[in-house]
Amino acid sequence: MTLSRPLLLTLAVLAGIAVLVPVLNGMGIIPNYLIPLFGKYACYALLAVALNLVWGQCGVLSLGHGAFFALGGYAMGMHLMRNIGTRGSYGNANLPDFMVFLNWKELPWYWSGFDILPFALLMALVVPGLLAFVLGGLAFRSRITGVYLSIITQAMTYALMLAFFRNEMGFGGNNGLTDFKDIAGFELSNPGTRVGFFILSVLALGGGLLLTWALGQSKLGRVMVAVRDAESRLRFLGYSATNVKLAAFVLSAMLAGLAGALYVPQVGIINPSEFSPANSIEIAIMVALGGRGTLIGPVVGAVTLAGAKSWLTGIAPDLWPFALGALFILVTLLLPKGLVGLKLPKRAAKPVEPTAVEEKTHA
Amino acid sequence: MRLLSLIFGLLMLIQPAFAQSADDAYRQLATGGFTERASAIETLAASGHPKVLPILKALSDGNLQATDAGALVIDGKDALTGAAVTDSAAPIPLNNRVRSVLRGAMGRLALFDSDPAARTAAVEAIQASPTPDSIPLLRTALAAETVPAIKERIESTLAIVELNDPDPARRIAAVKNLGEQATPRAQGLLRTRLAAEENPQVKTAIDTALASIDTRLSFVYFGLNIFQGLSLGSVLLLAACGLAITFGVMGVINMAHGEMIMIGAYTTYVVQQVFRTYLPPSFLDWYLPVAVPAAFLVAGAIGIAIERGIIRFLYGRALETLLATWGVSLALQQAVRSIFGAPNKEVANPTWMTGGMEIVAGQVVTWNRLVIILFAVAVVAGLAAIMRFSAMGLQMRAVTQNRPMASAMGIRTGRVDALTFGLGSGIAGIAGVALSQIGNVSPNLGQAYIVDSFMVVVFGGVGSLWGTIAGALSLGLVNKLLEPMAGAMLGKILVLVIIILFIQRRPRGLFALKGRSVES
Amino acid sequence: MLTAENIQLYYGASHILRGVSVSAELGKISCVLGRNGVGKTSLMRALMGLQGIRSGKLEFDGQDIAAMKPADRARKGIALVPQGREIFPRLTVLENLQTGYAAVSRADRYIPDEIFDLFPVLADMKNRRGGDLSGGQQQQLAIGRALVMRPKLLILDEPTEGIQPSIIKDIGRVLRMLADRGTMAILLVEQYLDFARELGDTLAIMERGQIILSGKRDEFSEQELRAKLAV
Amino acid sequence: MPDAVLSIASQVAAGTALYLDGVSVSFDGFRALNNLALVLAPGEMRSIIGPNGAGKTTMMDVITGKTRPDTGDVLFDGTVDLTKLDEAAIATLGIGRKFQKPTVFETLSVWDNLDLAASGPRGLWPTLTARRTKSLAERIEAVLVEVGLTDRRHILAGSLSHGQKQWLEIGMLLIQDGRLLLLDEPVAGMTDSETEATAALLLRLAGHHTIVVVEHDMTFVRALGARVTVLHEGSVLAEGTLDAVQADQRVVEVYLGR
Amino acid sequence: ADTIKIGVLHSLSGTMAISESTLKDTVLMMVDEINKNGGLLGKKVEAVVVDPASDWPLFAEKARELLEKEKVAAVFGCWTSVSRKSVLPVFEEKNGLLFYPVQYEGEESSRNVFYTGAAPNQQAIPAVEYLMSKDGGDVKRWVLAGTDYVYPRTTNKILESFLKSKGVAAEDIMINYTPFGHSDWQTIVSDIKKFSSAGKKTAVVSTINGDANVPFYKELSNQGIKAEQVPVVAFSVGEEELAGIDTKNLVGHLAAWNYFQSVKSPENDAFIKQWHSFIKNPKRVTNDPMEATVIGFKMWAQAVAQSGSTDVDAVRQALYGQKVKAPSGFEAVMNTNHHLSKPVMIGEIQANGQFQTVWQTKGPIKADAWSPFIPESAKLKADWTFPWVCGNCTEPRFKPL
Ligand SMILES: Nc1ncnc2c1ncn2[C@@H]1O[C@H](COP(=O)(O)OP(=O)(O)OP(=O)(O)O)[C@@H](O)[C@H]1O
Ligand SMILES: Nc1ncnc2c1ncn2[C@@H]1O[C@H](COP(=O)(O)OP(=O)(O)OP(=O)(O)O)[C@@H](O)[C@H]1O
Ligand SMILES: NC(N)=O
Ligand SMILES: [Mg+2]
Ligand SMILES: [Mg+2]
Repeated sequence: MTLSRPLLLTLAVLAGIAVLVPVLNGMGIIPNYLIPLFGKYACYALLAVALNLVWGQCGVLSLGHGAFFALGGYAMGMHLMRNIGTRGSYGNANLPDFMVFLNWKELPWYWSGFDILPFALLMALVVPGLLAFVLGGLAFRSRITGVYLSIITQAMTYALMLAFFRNEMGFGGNNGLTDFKDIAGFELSNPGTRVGFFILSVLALGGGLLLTWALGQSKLGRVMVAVRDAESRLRFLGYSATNVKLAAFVLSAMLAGLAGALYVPQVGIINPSEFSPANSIEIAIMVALGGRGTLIGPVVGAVTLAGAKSWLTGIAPDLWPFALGALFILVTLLLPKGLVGLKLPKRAAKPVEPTAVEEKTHA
Repeated sequence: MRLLSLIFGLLMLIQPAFAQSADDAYRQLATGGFTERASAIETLAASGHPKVLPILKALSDGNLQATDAGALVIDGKDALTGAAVTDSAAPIPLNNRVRSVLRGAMGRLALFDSDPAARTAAVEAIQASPTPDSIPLLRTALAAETVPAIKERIESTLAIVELNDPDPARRIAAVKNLGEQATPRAQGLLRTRLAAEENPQVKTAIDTALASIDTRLSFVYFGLNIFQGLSLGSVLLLAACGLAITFGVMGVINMAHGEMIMIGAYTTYVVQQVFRTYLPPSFLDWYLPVAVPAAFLVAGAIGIAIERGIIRFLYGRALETLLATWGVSLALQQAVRSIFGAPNKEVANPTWMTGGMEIVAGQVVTWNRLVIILFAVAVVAGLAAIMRFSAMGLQMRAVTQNRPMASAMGIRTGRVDALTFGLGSGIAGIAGVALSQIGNVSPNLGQAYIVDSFMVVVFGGVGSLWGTIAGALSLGLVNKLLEPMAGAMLGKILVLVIIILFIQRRPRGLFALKGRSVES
Repeated sequence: MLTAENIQLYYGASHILRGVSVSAELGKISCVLGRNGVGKTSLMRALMGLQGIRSGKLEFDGQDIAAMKPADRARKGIALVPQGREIFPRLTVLENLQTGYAAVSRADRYIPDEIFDLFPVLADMKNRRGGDLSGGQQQQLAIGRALVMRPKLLILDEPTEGIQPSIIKDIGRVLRMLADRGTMAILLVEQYLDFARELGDTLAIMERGQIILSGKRDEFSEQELRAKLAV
Repeated sequence: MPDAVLSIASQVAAGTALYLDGVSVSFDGFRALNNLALVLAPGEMRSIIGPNGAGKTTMMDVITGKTRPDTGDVLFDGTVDLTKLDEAAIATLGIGRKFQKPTVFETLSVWDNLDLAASGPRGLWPTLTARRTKSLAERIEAVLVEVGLTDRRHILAGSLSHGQKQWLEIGMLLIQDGRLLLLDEPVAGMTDSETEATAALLLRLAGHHTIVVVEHDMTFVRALGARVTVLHEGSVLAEGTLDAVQADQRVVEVYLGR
Repeated sequence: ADTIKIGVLHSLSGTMAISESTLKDTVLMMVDEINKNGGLLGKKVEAVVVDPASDWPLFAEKARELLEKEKVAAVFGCWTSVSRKSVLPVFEEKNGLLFYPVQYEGEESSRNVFYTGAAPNQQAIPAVEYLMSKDGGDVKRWVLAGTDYVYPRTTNKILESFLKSKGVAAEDIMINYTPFGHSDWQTIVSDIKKFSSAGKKTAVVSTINGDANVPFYKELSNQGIKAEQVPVVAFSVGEEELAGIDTKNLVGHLAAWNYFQSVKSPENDAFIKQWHSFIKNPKRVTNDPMEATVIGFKMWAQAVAQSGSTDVDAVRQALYGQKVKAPSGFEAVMNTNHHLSKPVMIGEIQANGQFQTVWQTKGPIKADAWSPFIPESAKLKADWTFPWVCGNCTEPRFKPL
């Protein structure tokens, strides 16, 4: 298969960003504070790409993708927490501060291994993947579709949020995990480490895009579209819609976990609010804003939304919800294909589906 | 006769507290700290002085003032002499301790009031914290009492005190009495007594009494639990009802649903303020019946505006409505924040919705929740009638099932869409009226209900009003039955897990349609 | 009753109807024939107002209806039995029929007995959901639903599709009877030539968005028609 | 179903392509199929007719796993119990179906619709790594010609006309190359000449495939010349040649009309 | 620059806007005042307001923006502990200055944060001691009810160990946690009723936070829990919260703070007047976090003036020992553990939505950054003066020679 022009362009732009931003930063043109911010956007973008894989391609609207992201983040957070060692407030080498002051005597079993970075990274992929496998396996086998699926994913993330709130769970309760110091010997507050994470995030984003693109090009990609269109019809052709959806869901959850793992060191905290249903809805908003089912739409949407929030909450702290609200409304009304519809006039690469289909699968 | 026994009773009370003279007590009341004030009240109450009751009453109502010089003042007149007072006087502050002493003292004075209601209140006041001192007084009152209900109350109060009587026979009688009361209080008192009791006969009596209390209380608690579950269910139902229309029937993923509820609550607030500002206080209790239609109209009108301005361009693009209505929701929240400010607004229960009805044993069914349950029933019945029996209802369903075909049948789809969305929004507004009666009125109000609302509608089965009802009530009940066992936090997690598992069994909700019609 | 002249219709860039003209008269059955994909359904939907046209004249009952919404056309007396049945799946059979009330005056808001006479199965299955019916039953319901509207112009897009032979015969008889009353114009799209020839007072054949042949039934021989319809 | 019962059934069914016996289905108390029996020999073509609502489509639903029968045996190849399998598994056995209401993947092109339907492995991995081979392309082209959609191959299936969708679905059935083909009203909405073409097409397929056709078009049924089964109220009313069946007064009464 | 920039980091949207937006206005009021009086060091003070939108990661992002892009001299902000935790690394990395005005769980003393709200020993412990006293009702049985997060968890842990040290039996303590925004209090209120009817005087210590309070008090009032029988003392309910509740039936329930609007003092009269004229609404109330904000702001301004610069290190040094005559009528002092000495007051709710002080400490109490009731924490000391220079160590960082 040959790489398509838009994809090549996107990858080239990403590579350019990965190189140019650090260079400009070195020259003092891009101030330091923007680096982790851009890194954060890249993580959101990867998360949106992950959601688009199941929602855009397979028509499975997960309203719980924030959970996979957060789990990846917690896996990384646990590693960072273990790395603090005796540098915590209470100077306990074995226990994170929050456990010390809640009188915990020893580290719970599920914390073991997280002092090893590769293990933590593996868990950042495996745990979300496993959760997606179990939940998706159950749900797709029971032929739960449309809003019913959306709601159980929402219930999942909501339940996880409440669970992680509980101090008894051993994940730091409402405050979550924070006060990180270093990773693999690099200080997190060091600008160099920041740049490194930024580049990693952009590379991961590029990888995610390449992966979804390759999937979309394969016959499996077309099967996914068929699942989105008329899942039941597809079964009569002998394809297991269950397996197709499950594969996409698990893959997507792992990508989301990766995004979370990259996000946490750059943001410096992970806590249960990442599991909140509203956060997951916002991911869907990013995808829809940029253009669902398109390759780079989710990236555009994520960066636009996160960027607009960063910018507007600074310059118009009292009015930004109006501006953002208006943006959402105008995009829906004027750009049915999302923001990317703006850039590709007429020569629509992928045609829109006829209206009836969407109502059937989702209403 | 009555007066005689009154004096007799009071005299018995006076004995221990004669150390201070009434004058000292008045001064202490005026200038002392809380501790002095409490003992001054006891002394005064015991003195039997005729001026005491009005003074204590004024104190309890916050009308008693004191000058720096120590004079007591009521309405600008000296409380003792009746002379006009010119010195500046400040209200005498109370704290909980003084308040409860005051209540007890006034209760004792009112035990012999001619008004049975006053006597009931008096016994209750004593019952709240009975002391051995009150035994003689209660005995006297019991002898003089003619109303059986009050008699019973006095006896049960006596039992509380006599539970620790040195005489075992008295104790057993007290235990019997308490055993019949079946209140958690009796339960607690008996348990405490049991721990200290040595007499085996009394012990068995306590055991029997406790056993009977336990069984009876468990029924009471279960019943109360069911009520609480129904109440939570009715709240969920009200919150979800509008969404059952805008999302369930129309298929709009209406993220601004919560804001319609909020707008209903703010409308209630405004109506209340209008009543407070422009109408005499006696009308204030009736602001709520006005708020209901007002909230329906305001939220409905905003809903129609949203439908005509945005939603109508999105039919057939169900998922896009998610994005647009999320935008609407952001803007509406901020608009309310700009107009009314971010902090909570106070919406008071009307008097007829304040407090509750004590069923048994201090367990209360609150009026506001009871009213809300009934209100939910009324709203749902009305809605069901509209959807089922009116031409409008049929047209709504036809339009949402096949818009082009409906228009080919002569149905003005635009009008129907606008009215349907308006109806859903209006009902959400009505829900806001109800929610303002139990929760806070703030710009975030809607956000608190949006997730639950979607959950209820989907869990019940999208498009089925019965499903929404069953979904709301069952989630409410399950939640409230789990909560006492698991706690609020774990209870809620469990409910979510149950939802996830239940949908596996019924992938299209509780009241799923079956058959071919679903696929078409 | 209805005259459509020089209708031009596009789906995006593709030109589907290229200057089509048809008409329907009270008391007459006008029949349109044509192979798959020539634009018959598009034309019918355009007449009903469900599909916008680029240009052309549309007159009904002496009034220009080109700019009217479908609902208003329905209220003026046009009813459509669409291809693909388009039943309201979650309304009961009875409710499906009642949707026709929107287009008629209050006095006419009842279901004429003759509908149940023609399609007894609709009476039997009154309370079943429309979407649960078998294909042929749905087709019968779609015809019944249009008749509830007491239309002045009845448009039927392949109404016999999926219906059992005996009922097709009944439908033919009823259409004839309705036309003969002289209060209704009927526009019928058919693939089933025998049926069309038996019923149609006038016949028109479409080919790639154009009418290539039209006239009174007796003007054409069966062979001629078959030849035009064959590939 | 107990294994013992099944084994008896499979003895009787030995050597058949499709074997239905005692099949009943009810929906909320309404019996759509009532003790239905139907046996097809390998390579046989069978026409099924019957009044609207007789249960023809429901029967196909039962065979393809869409509807589970309340009771009865449904065996493929004399051995495979279809009631135990889901739709996808049944399809991979080589049972293909054309629906009464044309159902195609509307957001995929005509070509992709055929590509997905084309016989081949259905697992995740083979699907992911599948290549567009020349032979496959040729097969698709051939089918496109057969169903007359050559010039529409890149159009989205959703914008086909009703009849064109019918053809596309027939095309998908052809390229799926199943052993048992079920066609629910394949010529509805076709012109008389297309009907003839379809009949000819099916006749060419017969022999290599076992075929069940449901139709109301008697001309078409006659053109197929196959044995005819008449369903009524969920069970078999009559069976035989078309002429024999048409002469049956009960069939005339409930179905053909006078 | 010709202005001194300060950052205001309070949520103006989202769930926390209910409480935090008032603090933004308070800071603006102080800025307004200082500018009317000629500014600081001859420059105008300019407030840079941003909206972290009740979104914790956004708090960190905005903090970074304020420090790095806007180069503010100090930041006034945060309410919830998690928001403070999320900005903390940023302030420490960039050596910024954060004034945190809300009562919290303690167990923290950052070089870059000044805590002007109460620590547990300035609020929770005195409140419980009061309830145990004769005046407070001689309470023997305790319900510790809180929202499930760190502040209530920690506070309750401290209280539990305090109560046990006072001889309260475990069965006389009931602990209950609810989710944020919990709105259905039927079960819990009736559980409280059951728990309280066992014969011993019972009180509820509420660390219920934010949105959940209104429905809690409404349920309390309707189920008829009277303050004389079962008083509820709250640490997160102030005048602003009461303004959203009908208090007719709540008279006598309590709150513990370091300030009440009802305090009679010239400073308070001036403060209230200033607030009403600034916010242009004579009905708006004042509350403790506002007072803490005011104290923080005044101390910062004094320290800047004293050190003659806005340099963070200089200002920090100048802050130690800084005194402000607070609206509470007392002199608040900034200690070297970055916490204040403030008076503790206990007030009863009145029908008009105000508190009436029923008890208060004789003088200011010094805040403990580390609670003596948590074993690991009891060892720690916060002292940012030489030789300690440390927020959490057991011995001085630098040993005297
Ligand atoms: N929504 C659409 N978008 C694009 N093209 C369309 C659309 N609907 C139909 N077409 C095309 O327009 C042409 C005419 O379609 P139409 O449905 O009017 O045909 P028809 O004559 O009714 O055919 P049939 O006999 O198969 O029902 C067809 O070639 C079809 O591919
Ligand atoms: N879910 C359901 N609920 C109720 N009745 C149903 C349901 N599904 C099918 N039916 C009924 O079952 C009967 C058989 O339907 P089926 O579609 O099999 O008929 P058919 O023989 O294919 O008819 P046609 O020739 O009209 O296509 C019909 O009467 C139909 O109304
Ligand atoms: N620190 C608090 N009250 O959250
Ligand atoms: Mg057609
Ligand atoms: Mg059928």
